[in-house]
Amino acid sequence: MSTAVAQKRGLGAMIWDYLTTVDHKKIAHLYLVSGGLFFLIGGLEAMIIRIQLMKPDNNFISAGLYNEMITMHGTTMIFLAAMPLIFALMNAVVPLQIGARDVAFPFLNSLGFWLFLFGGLMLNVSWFTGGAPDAGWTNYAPLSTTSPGHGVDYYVMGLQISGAGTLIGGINFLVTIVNMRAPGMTYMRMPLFTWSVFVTSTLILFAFPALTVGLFLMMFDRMFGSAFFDVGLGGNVIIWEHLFWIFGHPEVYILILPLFGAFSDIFSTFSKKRLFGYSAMVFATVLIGFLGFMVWAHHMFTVGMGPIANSIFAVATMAIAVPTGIKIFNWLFTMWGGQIKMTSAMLWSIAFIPSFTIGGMTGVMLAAAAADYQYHDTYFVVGHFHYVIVGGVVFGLFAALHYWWPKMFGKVLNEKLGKLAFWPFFIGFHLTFFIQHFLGLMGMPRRYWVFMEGQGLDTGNLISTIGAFLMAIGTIIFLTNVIYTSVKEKKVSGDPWDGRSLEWSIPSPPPHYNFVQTPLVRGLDPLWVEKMDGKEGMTPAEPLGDIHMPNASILPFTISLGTFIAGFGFIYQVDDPVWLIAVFAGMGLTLGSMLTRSVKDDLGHHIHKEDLEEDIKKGAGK
Amino acid sequence: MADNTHSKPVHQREFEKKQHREEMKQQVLTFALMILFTLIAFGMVIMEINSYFVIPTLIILAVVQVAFQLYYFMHMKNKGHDMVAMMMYGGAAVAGLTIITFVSIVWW
Amino acid sequence: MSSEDVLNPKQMPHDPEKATLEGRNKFLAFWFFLGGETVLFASLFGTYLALNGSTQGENTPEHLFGLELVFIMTMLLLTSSLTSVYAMYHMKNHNFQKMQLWLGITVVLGLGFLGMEIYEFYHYIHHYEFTFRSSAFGSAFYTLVGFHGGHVLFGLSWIVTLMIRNQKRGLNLYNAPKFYIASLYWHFIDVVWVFIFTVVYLMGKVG
Amino acid sequence: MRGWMGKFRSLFLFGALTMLLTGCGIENISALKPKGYGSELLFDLMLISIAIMIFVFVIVMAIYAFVLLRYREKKGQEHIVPKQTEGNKALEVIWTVIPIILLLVLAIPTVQATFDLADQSTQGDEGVITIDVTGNQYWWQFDYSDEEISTSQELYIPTNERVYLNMKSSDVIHSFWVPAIAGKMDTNPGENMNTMYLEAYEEGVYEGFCAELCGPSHSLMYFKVVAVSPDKYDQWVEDMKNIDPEATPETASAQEGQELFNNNCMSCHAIGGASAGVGPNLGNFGNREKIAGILEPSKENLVDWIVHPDEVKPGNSMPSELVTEEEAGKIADYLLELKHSDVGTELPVQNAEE
Repeated sequence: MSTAVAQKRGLGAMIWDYLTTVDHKKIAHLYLVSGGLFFLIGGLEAMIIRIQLMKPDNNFISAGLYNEMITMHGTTMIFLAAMPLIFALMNAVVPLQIGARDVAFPFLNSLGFWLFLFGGLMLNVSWFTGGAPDAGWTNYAPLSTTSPGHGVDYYVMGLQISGAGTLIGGINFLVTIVNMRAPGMTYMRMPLFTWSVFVTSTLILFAFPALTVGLFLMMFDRMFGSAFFDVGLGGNVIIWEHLFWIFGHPEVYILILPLFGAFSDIFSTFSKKRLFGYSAMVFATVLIGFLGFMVWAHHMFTVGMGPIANSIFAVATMAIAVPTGIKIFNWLFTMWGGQIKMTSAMLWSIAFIPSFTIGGMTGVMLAAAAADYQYHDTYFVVGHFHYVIVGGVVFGLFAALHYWWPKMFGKVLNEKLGKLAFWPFFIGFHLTFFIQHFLGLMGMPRRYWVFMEGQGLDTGNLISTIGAFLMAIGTIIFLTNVIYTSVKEKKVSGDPWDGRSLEWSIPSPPPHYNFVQTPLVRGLDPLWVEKMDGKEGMTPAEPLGDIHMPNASILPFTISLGTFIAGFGFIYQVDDPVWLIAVFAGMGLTLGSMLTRSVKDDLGHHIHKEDLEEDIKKGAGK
Repeated sequence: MADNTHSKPVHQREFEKKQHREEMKQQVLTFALMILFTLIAFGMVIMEINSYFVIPTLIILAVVQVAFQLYYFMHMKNKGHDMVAMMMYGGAAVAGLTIITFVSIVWW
Repeated sequence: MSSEDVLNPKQMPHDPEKATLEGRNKFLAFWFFLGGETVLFASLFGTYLALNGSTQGENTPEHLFGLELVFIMTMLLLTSSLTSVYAMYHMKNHNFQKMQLWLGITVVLGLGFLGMEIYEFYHYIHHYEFTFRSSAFGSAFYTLVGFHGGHVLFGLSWIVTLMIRNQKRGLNLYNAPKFYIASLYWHFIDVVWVFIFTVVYLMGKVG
Repeated sequence: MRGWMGKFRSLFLFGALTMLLTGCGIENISALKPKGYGSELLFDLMLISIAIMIFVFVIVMAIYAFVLLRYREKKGQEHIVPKQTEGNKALEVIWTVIPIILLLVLAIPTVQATFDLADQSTQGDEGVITIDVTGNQYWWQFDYSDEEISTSQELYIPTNERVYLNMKSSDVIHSFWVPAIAGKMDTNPGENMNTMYLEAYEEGVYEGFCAELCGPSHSLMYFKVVAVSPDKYDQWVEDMKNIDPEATPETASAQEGQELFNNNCMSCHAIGGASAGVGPNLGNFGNREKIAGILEPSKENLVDWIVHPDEVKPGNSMPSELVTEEEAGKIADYLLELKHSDVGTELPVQNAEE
């Protein structure tokens, strides 16, 4: 199939194209759109929470609905918004940064996406079928195992399905980075974003199985009468907490590390300097990933693990501040002596430094195990992790989207609107969350549906709610910008920022085979190296020849659809065994699709040299 | 890549076959040791030796057996398994931490 | 190398499973997957170790487990590991028929193991009324051993599918990695079983 | 100042911080106005960590501000290519080592405080009080097993004495938190029991919270810790031991209420004596600061609570409309007359002021 033919087709054909695509760039679009949609849903839930807490004794929503809101807000934002948006960036950028034509397993890439999407849909269907999960995003047993209705069942099945997708994605990127690098792209020449994706994928590989097991145990307890968390039959509820946090703490680093990588690329590009202390940065990234596995129990200081365990985990947690500090200083010194260009992407990155530093500082305070007896499960913690996740992850996503938008869509997001979106969001963010630290210490526990009059919490909560509205305004301006840009802005060249890494050496958006000829990498910041040598672009590492590309397939979609159907079967077979039909039908579809994939040879197709020459004439060679 | 798919000289093929046979011998030896370890493990339990001694020994025997599996049967000792070994060690480290946790601080 | 060459059984290199980029990707990805599986089983083992004292009555590990059956099961599975090594040995020597034969023996041994496991569960349930729901120990035991059993079942179906699919066309660069990782999977099942018979059965018997 | 950090308080930075933070929040609720051993220890630990963190933050912000002011690209400089520095060993060592030292400075008091708060050395000694705390959806039960007293919602303790709490839960996980006196500790179901201690410096009524999501009424699971002088505490114990559940109330309405209560409520509740089990023990109910932990103690509110418990505390297990409104009025008369001990009633309730 030549690219020229693919241009003009109807809507139906386009939908079919996206349903079956295995192209990492299109999968990035899918992740971006669905992650963005879930981000809006999660944001809406946040607004409802803040409206409820606007004044004391408020009755905007009922207590039960409030618990559903906080649960779904947390779950949605972590699993269905932040993770897929990061996967969107990974898909859009990593193969380009290492000079590859696609990821190692295009088929699995697509499967990972569809599993995530169906898992996410499953979770949100619960709103319409009698109540969403309501035991908090941490879903502690036995509150979750005894929660009436099917809400928690949706949590279990939805996360199990989307978690499988994430695990597949993680392995895929690991192999991609290990095996698919262009000639000369050694590990120590990889852009920091690619490095951080590598570490993140490792964390995914080791963290998600713990969640998988936890969810299985929860599923067995709720749907098949086992007794893991049933103290009456000798179960132990602390098992869930450990399994959840063995997964949950690395998850925090899974979220933040890729954006650390993105910030590194952005700071370096817009300061026109190579990253200060590159090897220290790589080392710090790896170290954060490593330590990330040793500290999960700091979420459980008040559970009663005893002073020895608490002390060990406290000190281990504090240690993470060191590599994080190294990163902050290296970013500052990357800008030191540079030519700082204040684009929107840079603005978000600049704003990230103080915000994240505050988040890190409160993190160290929380690490002091004893002091956590006061902080734990209060608004202090809420303030802390929003400083890290909004100030780090969300700022990072905005920065990275502004930075790579031209690479993904061929147009630079409007700079004026970009900056206009930034200010209300930034100010609103600090208004919302800074005050929450104090609210917590003044006696406001987390996950409170109402607070009482006369507890001195009125003003703080009102300020917090006002801030939330400002953040909503910022988000709306950003969405406006996306629409405005797609309608009004003009196409730009492949390298609008005077970039340094490989993705900027090819057209925007890239042709579906990315590189006409695999580039030869001659150093860190390979494109910059060539530019400094006065060259136009990369030197090819191979002669022009046929390119082998994978075939599109609908099977990832059907495999995921099968798990979706089976998920409903599992949930409702408790009420009526007839639903077992759905289990068998769904599993049949999934396993049948897998079998088809397994026995049907799929050797991909070739793009012929003549077509490539045709494309080069149209500018694909640059 | 393409070069090693073309037909090879006979002597090289013979050499490779010999190499495979050597490796196979090692693997059969490994298997024999694994069977032996299993027999010792079961034997100790059947003879009801003091459990303070038996439990650590059982665990050591199991770990050695597993190392045999990984390094000989699954070829982790061979070249080109650096990344593989790294990830398996990583997995083993997390696995170890998890198990230590569950036998120590999931208390009663 | 073009994709047509991949299906040509005549040109077999030394390491057919790693001769193509796709093969190398599969090889690496599968090992990484096993790294993740290690954590998965560790979580199950951890849960089992935390709960194996919660027996709620006389159905304790010591009371339930019989070592004879476990010993035979262990021998079957260990031997099947060796037979799959033989299969890979013949693959490297490009002897497809012998590879199929040894894989066949592996499958038979695996089926034997699975049958005995099913019998064991049946025995516990009907003889001792020891079920998945009777205590936290029961839940943990059936989940851990059952997960392993599920892996055995999946491994068997996988190997059988591969054998049938490729019976006519022989070994080539497209299916060699598939055979290779299926055998890796089979070894990993054995690795897990070594810990199961040690931690669950033998240590359960020691008490 | 009794805290081990007391000496340092006079230092300028700590003094300023203390002033700033103690300005926040309401007396007897806020963790920033410590009134007990635990909360004071933790407040000091907070101060140390905040001071270290502010120090770091100031340095980061100084570099940050300088870089942003000095190295912005100016008009006409677009083509200048800055020097591509690889790194700086000395600097990198500095910003690795200094944080490590700062963290060690923080880690030592952290570990000390952690062990200090886990200390149980005097538990079980002669005259040392241990109270069994049970978290329930959505109320707290306090059993004084040595004295055979059981109360709910209001925990009486003597001042300046270490009182141990053995904590567990009867259903889901709760967390016992009295910010003004001590930190918090989870109450777990099953056999996982936790122990912590309280030591209040001053008499007062301190607000307590449930700090672990436990269901719809999680945010309504308040309780009070009433700290009184040891003498008054002994008096309270004496009063509570002598509760006579059969005692005839004064008014006719209350007498009818007593009978209605005995017929309808006693299967779950108790008045005085040992723990009731399913529902709270209502001994000394008439002197409670709050009804159900949240409502002002008036007849109207109590009737509302008895007839429509689910509207007051969603998801709680008290049955709705078990009695009519009229009957509930009589029960309320009875319950509000249950004033078994005056101890603590003279203490001001902090919420009134603001």
